[in-house]
Amino acid sequence: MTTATTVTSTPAAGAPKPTTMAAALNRALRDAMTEDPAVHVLGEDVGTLGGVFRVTDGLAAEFGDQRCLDTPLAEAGILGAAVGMAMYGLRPVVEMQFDAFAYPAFEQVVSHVAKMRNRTAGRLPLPLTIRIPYGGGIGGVEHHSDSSEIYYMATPGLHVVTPATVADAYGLLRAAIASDDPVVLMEPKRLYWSKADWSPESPGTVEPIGRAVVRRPGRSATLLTYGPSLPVCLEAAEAAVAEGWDLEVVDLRSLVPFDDETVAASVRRTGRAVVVHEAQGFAGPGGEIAARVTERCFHHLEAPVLRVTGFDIPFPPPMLERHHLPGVDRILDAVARLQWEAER
Amino acid sequence: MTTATTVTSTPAAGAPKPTTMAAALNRALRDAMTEDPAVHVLGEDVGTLGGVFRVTDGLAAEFGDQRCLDTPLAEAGILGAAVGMAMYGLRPVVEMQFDAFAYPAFEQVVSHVAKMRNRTAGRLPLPLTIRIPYGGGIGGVEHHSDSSEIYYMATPGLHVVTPATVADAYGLLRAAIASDDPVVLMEPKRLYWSKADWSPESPGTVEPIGRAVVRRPGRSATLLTYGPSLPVCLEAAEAAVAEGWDLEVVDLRSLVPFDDETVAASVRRTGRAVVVHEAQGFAGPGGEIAARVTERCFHHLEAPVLRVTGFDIPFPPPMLERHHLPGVDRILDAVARLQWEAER
Amino acid sequence: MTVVEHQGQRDAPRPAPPPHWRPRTDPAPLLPDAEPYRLLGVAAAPAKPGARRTKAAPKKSPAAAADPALLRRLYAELVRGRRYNAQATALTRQGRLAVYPSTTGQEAAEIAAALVLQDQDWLFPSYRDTLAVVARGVDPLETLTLLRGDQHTGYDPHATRVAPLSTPLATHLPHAVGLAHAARLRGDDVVALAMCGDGGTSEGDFHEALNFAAVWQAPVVFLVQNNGYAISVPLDKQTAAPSLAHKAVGYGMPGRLVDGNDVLALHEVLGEALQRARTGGGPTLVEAVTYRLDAHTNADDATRYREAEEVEAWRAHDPVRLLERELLALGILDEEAIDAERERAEEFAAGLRARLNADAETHPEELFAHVYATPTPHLAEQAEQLRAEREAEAEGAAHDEERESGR
Amino acid sequence: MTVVEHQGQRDAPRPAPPPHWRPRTDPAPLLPDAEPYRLLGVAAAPAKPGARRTKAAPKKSPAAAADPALLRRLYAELVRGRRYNAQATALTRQGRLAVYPSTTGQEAAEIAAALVLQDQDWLFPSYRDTLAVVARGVDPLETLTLLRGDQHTGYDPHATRVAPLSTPLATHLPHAVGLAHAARLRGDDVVALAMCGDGGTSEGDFHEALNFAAVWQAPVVFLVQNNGYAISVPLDKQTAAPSLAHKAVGYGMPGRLVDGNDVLALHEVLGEALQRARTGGGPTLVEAVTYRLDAHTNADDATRYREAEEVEAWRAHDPVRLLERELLALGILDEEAIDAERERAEEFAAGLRARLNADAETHPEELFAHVYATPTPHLAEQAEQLRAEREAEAEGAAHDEERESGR
Ligand SMILES: Cc1ncc(C[n+]2csc(CCOP(=O)(O)OP(=O)(O)O)c2C)c(N)n1
Ligand SMILES: Cc1ncc(C[n+]2csc(CCOP(=O)(O)OP(=O)(O)O)c2C)c(N)n1
Ligand SMILES: [Mg+2]
Ligand SMILES: [Mg+2]
Repeated sequence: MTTATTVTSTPAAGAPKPTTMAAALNRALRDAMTEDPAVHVLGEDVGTLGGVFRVTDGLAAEFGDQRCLDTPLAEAGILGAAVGMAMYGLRPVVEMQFDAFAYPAFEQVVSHVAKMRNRTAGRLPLPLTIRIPYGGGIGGVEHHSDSSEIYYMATPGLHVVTPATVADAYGLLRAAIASDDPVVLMEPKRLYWSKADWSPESPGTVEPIGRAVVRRPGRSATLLTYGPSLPVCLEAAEAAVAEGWDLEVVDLRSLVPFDDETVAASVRRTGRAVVVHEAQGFAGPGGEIAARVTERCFHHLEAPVLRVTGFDIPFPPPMLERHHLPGVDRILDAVARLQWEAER
Repeated sequence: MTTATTVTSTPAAGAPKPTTMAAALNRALRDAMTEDPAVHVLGEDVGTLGGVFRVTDGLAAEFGDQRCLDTPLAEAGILGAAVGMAMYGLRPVVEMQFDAFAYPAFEQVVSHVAKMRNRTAGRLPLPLTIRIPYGGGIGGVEHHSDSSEIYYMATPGLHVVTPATVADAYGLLRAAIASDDPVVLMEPKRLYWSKADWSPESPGTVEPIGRAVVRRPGRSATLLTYGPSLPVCLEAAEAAVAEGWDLEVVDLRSLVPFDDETVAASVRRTGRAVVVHEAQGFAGPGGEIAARVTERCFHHLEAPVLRVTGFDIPFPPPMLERHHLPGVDRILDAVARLQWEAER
Repeated sequence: MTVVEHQGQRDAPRPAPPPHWRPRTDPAPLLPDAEPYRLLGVAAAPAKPGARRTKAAPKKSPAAAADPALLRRLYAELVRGRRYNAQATALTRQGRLAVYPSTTGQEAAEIAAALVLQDQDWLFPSYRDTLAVVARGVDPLETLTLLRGDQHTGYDPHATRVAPLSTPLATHLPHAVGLAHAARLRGDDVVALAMCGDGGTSEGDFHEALNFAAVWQAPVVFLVQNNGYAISVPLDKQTAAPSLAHKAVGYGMPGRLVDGNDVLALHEVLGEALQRARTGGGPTLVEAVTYRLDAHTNADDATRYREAEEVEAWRAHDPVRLLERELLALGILDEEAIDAERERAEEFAAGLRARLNADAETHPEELFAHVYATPTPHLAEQAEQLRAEREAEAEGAAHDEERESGR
Repeated sequence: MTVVEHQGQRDAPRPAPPPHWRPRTDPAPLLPDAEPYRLLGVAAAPAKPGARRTKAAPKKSPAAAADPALLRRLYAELVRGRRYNAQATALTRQGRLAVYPSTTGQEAAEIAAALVLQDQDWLFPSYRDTLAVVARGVDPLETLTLLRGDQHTGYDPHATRVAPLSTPLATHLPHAVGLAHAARLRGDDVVALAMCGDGGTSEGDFHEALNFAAVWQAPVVFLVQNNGYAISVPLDKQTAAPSLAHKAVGYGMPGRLVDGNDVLALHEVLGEALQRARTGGGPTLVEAVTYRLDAHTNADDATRYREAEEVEAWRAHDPVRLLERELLALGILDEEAIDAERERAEEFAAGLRARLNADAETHPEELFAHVYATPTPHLAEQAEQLRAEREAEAEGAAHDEERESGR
């Protein structure tokens, strides 16, 4: 098996080239599989087809159909089998085809994947990565656009990370595969085809799990966000300039562990914060984030931490999703409610 | 079939008698089944055995083994069948044997139960009750003590309620069965054998879903809690008197919908709040509760809303659970951290 | 540790089995035929290559014994179904449907399923089965809202006795069991027909549904369309079973293996199964061996995982042509009648096209209306927020327009 | 809508099936025996009541052909297993175990499972299978931590090749498949033996595990102990299948139906299945028909759901007595040897009792140690909080004591 694969969008090592997030993820899998024969990819349609989002494109051709394995159509079976493979020392990378189609595997996630190390006092760690394409913005029919990250965040024993940039997609997936703990990688579907100049040698390409990053420094208030909402927040921050606000934008990247340090430092600096995500607001990630920011920065806060999120409804049909998803205007409305009067 | 059943612990109508929560739940099922032939109970061991906690004791004898049906051992199948029964106009009440054993049905909960009304623009409502014994404190082996309420709270389309008293157990279960929406009733296992003087005619026995209640008025700070943690909070409030704190204790009862009014009124009055629950802290119910209280009461708060919760770990083995579960001391420690210096 | 050699006790005299043990049912009648059951082209078809030609083969087709009105109806629906598939796929290219999973090549199963049901029966379709829903008589526009993107379920499940199209695979099968069970408890003459694909049979919910159905003897029929692929995954990566119909034995229900392109055989087998269910005989699993001639959906590229020759082989076994040839031979159809059906199908397609070419109406304000029976206070606030936002947006747009025209 | 009458085409000459269709495997060899396979008591046992006595019945027991050392070993383990069950149950009454799910009456399957494995093979037990784990050689104290309540899994899964006892039913079966598959990929001679109950076969994960195993031809053997009940639910509310072993056909693997109280038959059948798996022949489903003589656990009241006569009938088919009688008849055992085994079992029980009567050591500070490879900063804070709390508690206690003694 030679390396002449069909992955044309992946750049060869070397100079940065325009690269999609899907291609960077593909490259991360390829590099990890090359470096470590224990890395196995499995899931529905990941082999011959290369995945419905083509993230596993070419891997079966390059590494054989056992290293990149098309499974029967059964999510609990896939994840359960991956648990067994990890018990035997492999490093399985499971692809769930869409957010909502990971639910049949929920028992495996909560009662086995998250707990195995703990149940065995550290003797049976599970170096296992679960890749879950998530979120809206691609006009998917029902059950294809859920933001399900909270279910995983609320389950001790899992790491939960989500890239918002091409470089982080590569870096977080490499870090996930390298981790000796199970990692849930939430992949923002609507950023799969977003592009950046990147090569695997680009600086900052592999970050440790657990660090947030300031994407745009600012002084007026902090937008705390991740994944699919990062570009929206950056756009909002640009728009806010005209209104006289200099917004800082923090990309959380790692939801578990949570980078309290970076986040609290930012909010202490700005005194105001808005959490932005696509998931529903009630009992969504923003509740935890707002609560912990408030616990840590109470005396620095000029206003309560606000949340701009999806509504507390099932994800709407494609033609209506734009009303549901947090957009620039909704973010700026929230910023406007950060009690600026107090300031003046 | 006569009413001479084996349910000896359930009082006859009339004068309040010492009654366990399990007996009140049993009585609620019996009354609902008597009043409405559409009410069907199904689950594992609910028939002949009367449920592992005896909540369905005597129902099969009284109403026949179709109205109280022992199913095959498959949670997704049980809940999925109940969905179909509800589609046809029945009012199924499903028993999940333990918290963690509801996870195999998670796909049915999230993608079908919670969404069916919405998916069909109101044409296919699901009047369905899911009873889930939850929480620790009974010395259960692993997978028998999870506090899984956050998974349901984070799923729009479900109501989530949890009783802490004998009267509420009856009232909330009756209200759940009467509801035209799916209701998840989280039953605190360790309160099943708690007793109170009660009869089905006791005042306040049937409350509408969605109302919190002040269980103990106080002026110094508010403890926001529910289910298994209510008795602990009441005990803490008594102990706090000696330290000079007059704590108000609010029993949330309904996690979805959330009673912002009662909660915010209390916290505005006291200016300080601690959320107490067994579930893990990170991304647990307390995050949402703290965040929304802060949003609504920011200028009344003397201190950030604090949380006393289970640790962010898988539920420990029986001999260690006391270290994990929020106890009186841990609650008082949190109260002590509510920045009383500001006061004096 | 020593392993004892096989003692050959299969042939030894049997002692009494353990107390209370007994086989629950006789497995023999549950086993499916060794080859897919067929009625169309049976007399005419050449024997299997290599096999000796049976001299005794009767010359009369079994179709000759069927009701000609039924045969004509089946044909008309097949022709219309084929046209419907083509039209819907075309509409995806024009952006009028977000996505379309076609049943071109699978029309026989879709049509047989729809036509075999009585009015009071319920259909539980998967996302691929819009044709069955339309053939059942549901307005195609209401059927297609899911794929158009304006609503989730566009029809009224109670009015049509059609459950919502299920996107999560096989997880709707337990619903069919529960509904059928409830109907039987109520004493109603209702059978549920639940559809899924070969891939769907691997899901845990498939297993749980079939087991519940068999234990409860619920009046439900499971129709698995084995179209050879689950997206890109071929059947041999999905199962090692002799056939999918063989799974029935493990639940204690009859399994039937049918040529899924033979609409008459399917109609008969499903009819028998429904009749058995209706009369208290419990559930049946029917495997229809068929083929998806189009890609998984318009968004899929099937050339990545299958060869053109395979597709061509199946084209030669086309369900519409199969019936057409038979009916021509039997003199039930002639060229004129065929043209007339095609004409009617064209009209149907034109109507569909016209209606889908009009912009869909959407109702953002209804996003909050059907989450609960009554919106929670919390949702009422959010509805108000969206209303205000949309008003501001509209004002902003009007303002911009004014400015534009003012310039 | 008309339903076509059955055309009787099952007997008509078969046309070519649809393109590319072929049965995946021949179902016939997959089907289990019609009655549970037995070796013990076969020659001696009286014929089924009502059945004619076969004259030709050979007088020599199949057990006579087995390795006497194996037979003695099996017997010793059965006796010890029975004593273990009694001792563990007694310890729940003294509060030394939180709960104990007994395998009294099921010792044959537990022992056969443990003894048939090679050292490098893996065992995947359910929560009921502590006896199999102990018989495999794992320290009983380490095996029982889950039920004692001091730790979850007390043994080292890698050192013992025993997966954690699985409380969530059947959800550990896919793990066995994955591990077996991984071992085969690595070229290792490792088979996984996964155990569950009759109730567990209803779970979706059972289905998914068996299907994956068959498609991957993974070296795994599934042993279902059909003990007649899932807590209170009898088998006929669990399945309508001819036997649980019949489920194998639907996955394309062999199914074997065995008398679960016949330790020799089980050892042979499991041995064959393991051997097949080891040599690339793929998975097998084995149903052991047995009975749980005790309640579900010490906390259960079995009189609520079953009659004493049923229990008594099974007592007469006791797995220990069954082998004992056979070995006495064959002269492999005598009363003295039996007494010696019982003595050894008593010693074992005494040791267990003594060790469990000592208070368990617990390590609250380790609650945070194994959530992740390295505790997150967040968990480190919580560990510190607990440490401080416990220190304060200890100080408080010391203080109280001082005051007490000061008075
Ligand atoms: C639970 C679940 N997992 C995964 C998917 C994604 N998915 C959609 S269709 C499909 C293949 C279905 O194959 P099959 O059941 O054979 O039906 P067909 O598409 O051939 O009609 C997959 C994997 C899904 N819809 N639901
Ligand atoms: C997923 C899951 N659902 C429910 C339970 C609760 N439960 C524990 S044992 C049991 C019965 C198991 O019956 P069976 O599989 O026949 O095994 P046996 O107890 O007879 O060995 C049940 C329902 C569980 N442990 N896991
Ligand atoms: Mg298919
Ligand atoms: Mg059992």
